[in-house]
Amino acid sequence: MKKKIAFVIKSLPYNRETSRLGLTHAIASQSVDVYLDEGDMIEPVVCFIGDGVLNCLKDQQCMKHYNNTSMETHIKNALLVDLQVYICKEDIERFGLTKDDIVTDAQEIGADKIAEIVPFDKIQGIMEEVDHLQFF
Amino acid sequence: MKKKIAFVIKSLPYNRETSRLGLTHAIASQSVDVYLDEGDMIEPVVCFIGDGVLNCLKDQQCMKHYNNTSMETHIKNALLVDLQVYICKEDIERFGLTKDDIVTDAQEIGADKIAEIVPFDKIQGIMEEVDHLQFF
Amino acid sequence: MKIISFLSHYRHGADILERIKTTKLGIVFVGNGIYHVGVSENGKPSPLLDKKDVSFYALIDDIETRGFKIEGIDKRVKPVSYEDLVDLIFNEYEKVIWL
Amino acid sequence: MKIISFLSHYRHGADILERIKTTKLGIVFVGNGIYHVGVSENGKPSPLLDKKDVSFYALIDDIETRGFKIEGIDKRVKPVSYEDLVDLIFNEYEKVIWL
Amino acid sequence: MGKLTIGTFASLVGSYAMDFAVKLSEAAINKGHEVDLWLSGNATMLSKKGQKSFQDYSYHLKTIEGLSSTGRFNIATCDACSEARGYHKDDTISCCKRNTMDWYLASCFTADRVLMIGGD
Amino acid sequence: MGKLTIGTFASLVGSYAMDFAVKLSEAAINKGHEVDLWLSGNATMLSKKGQKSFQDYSYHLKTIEGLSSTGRFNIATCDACSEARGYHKDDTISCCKRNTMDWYLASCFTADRVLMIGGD
Repeated sequence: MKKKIAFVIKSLPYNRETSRLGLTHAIASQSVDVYLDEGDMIEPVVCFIGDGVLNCLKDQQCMKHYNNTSMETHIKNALLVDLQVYICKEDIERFGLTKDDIVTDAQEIGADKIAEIVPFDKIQGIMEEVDHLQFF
Repeated sequence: MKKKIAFVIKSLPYNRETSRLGLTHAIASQSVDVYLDEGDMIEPVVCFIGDGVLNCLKDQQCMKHYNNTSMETHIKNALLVDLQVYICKEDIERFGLTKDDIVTDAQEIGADKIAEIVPFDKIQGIMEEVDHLQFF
Repeated sequence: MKIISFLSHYRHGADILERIKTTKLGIVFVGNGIYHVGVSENGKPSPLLDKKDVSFYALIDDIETRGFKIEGIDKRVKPVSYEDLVDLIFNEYEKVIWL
Repeated sequence: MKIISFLSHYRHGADILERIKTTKLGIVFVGNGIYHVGVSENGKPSPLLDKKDVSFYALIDDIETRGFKIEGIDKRVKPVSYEDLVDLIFNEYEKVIWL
Repeated sequence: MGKLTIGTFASLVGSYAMDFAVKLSEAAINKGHEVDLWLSGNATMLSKKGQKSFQDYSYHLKTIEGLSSTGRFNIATCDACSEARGYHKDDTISCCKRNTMDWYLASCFTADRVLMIGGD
Repeated sequence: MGKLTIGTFASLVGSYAMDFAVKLSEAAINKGHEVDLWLSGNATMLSKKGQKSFQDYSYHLKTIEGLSSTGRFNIATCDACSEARGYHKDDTISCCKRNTMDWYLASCFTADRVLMIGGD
């Protein structure tokens, strides 16, 4: 059996652990098999909406200044393990950002997966379709 | 020598430790003498402004439900040790509250001091006059 | 989609509820979300309470913790206990979110 | 009263600055306050930057941490280092607050 | 009867979100449901041994032990989040497991309802 | 040269307010000033022995030890706030004192500048 879980990240990065924990919990789905029966699986979907899309800015230099993994790197790690990542188009536009400002791939670390910038309606559809919904 | 310190509480109670720590730090001024030279002293002033005035509502039942001291009780303790407490009149009114809704005395535990509801201008004056200003 | 949503802040968190489409929506005021039902600002109750087709609840423990009386909160809102919340979560809604 | 004020949030904290009267006011954007100088929302820069007679600063480490370039931030704002902040605190202002 | 999985990363003191998580767990257990409670981030503070009960601070140890004794309540804390804060295995209250985050996801798999309670 | 007193109750991880407090202290010390750093509330987490350094988490132990060695940096943590969280005296990093809140007020008395950094 497959269960779908959406990790919806609506919080700004960096003044809480919130958005980072959203991603690390989603990524943990990659090793959940040890706890599940043969054939059972969890399919995580990560969605960035509202202020949460600011987690997806390129060139975050958190490691340089604070010796911490940036949210950019966490998103790349999520793509590397083939997580489905959606970023809300309307919110990107509201902040005057374009696709070029946003992390959508992690080819340099060998990830095939691409983060998709999609209308909120698509994210609404995902929220309806999943078994469990978690907001971060 | 006397140094005046204002503890300005602008945060709502209960979803952070913020406002409680403002009061407990102010109350700690009562035992600071051990660290100071003879004749030196700290005079604390506590001011509630903005959303912070909601710390001053009467009948907070935090002990009944969460087994924690309420902000109401902390304010009474501050009055008991003769701290000067000011509450912003404009903010009280903005929330549709009156003097009757607000903790202004702690006679039942033997406090002589009264918390005063004052215009913001008065609090502005205190902020100007003190040596150090701390926001909570 | 039947969602029960916990709102634990007064000054933020509610905007997302304007965007999600639901077939059934419950909003539970908990923590400092209680100020939405306890105070009016500049004479106006929280605009959140004008939202149509929503069931509003407020946690009794958190109402009283903040110095409000159960009978004093906005009439559109139903006071509930932790026990009531368990029933709402399991019986009335399918997805549960915390804002 | 000469106040240097650190603003560490994007969505709240700034309202208090509208009320305090100062003879000299510095606002330092730190932490998530950086979004005030890094992004425009609906095409408009943060209204906070329209405040008159204020010196605006933004912490370089926090600008870059969030993915912005120093040369890309609003022109009314001076990028500063932690070392600069120490000098501002001791030499330019008398009282220091964190919002 | 159903199973409720609660995740939280709220700190022990201050936000009352942890108090909410514990009281909701208690109410669900009392109604006969199963509850899994997952602690990550600052919520790992709840798993720290040796907390003292003061009236200014939330204190849940006795409640949690009581819930565990029903056999229908599991509590686990994130191992890495704990280590980063200096809480080692031998410093964890006895009713609380230490696991990686996939424990929580597995718990979600079998849960009827999931509530992730955000930070402070 | 002056004296800066910094108080904070931000938690170790997540808000970066603690990182700010430590980096500001470091910059002030490097410029020849004195700094007192006071930890209360969740900020007492900084004083906990045995924290591990991971890339996802803030880690300041080495910096603090270096600052202390200058003789111009004092760091103290709130005793009651620590006990409530289960951090006992023998679990406190060696460069950090444990005091009641009046230590902080006394530090403010002799400070040229005071900055109280709020919670997370």
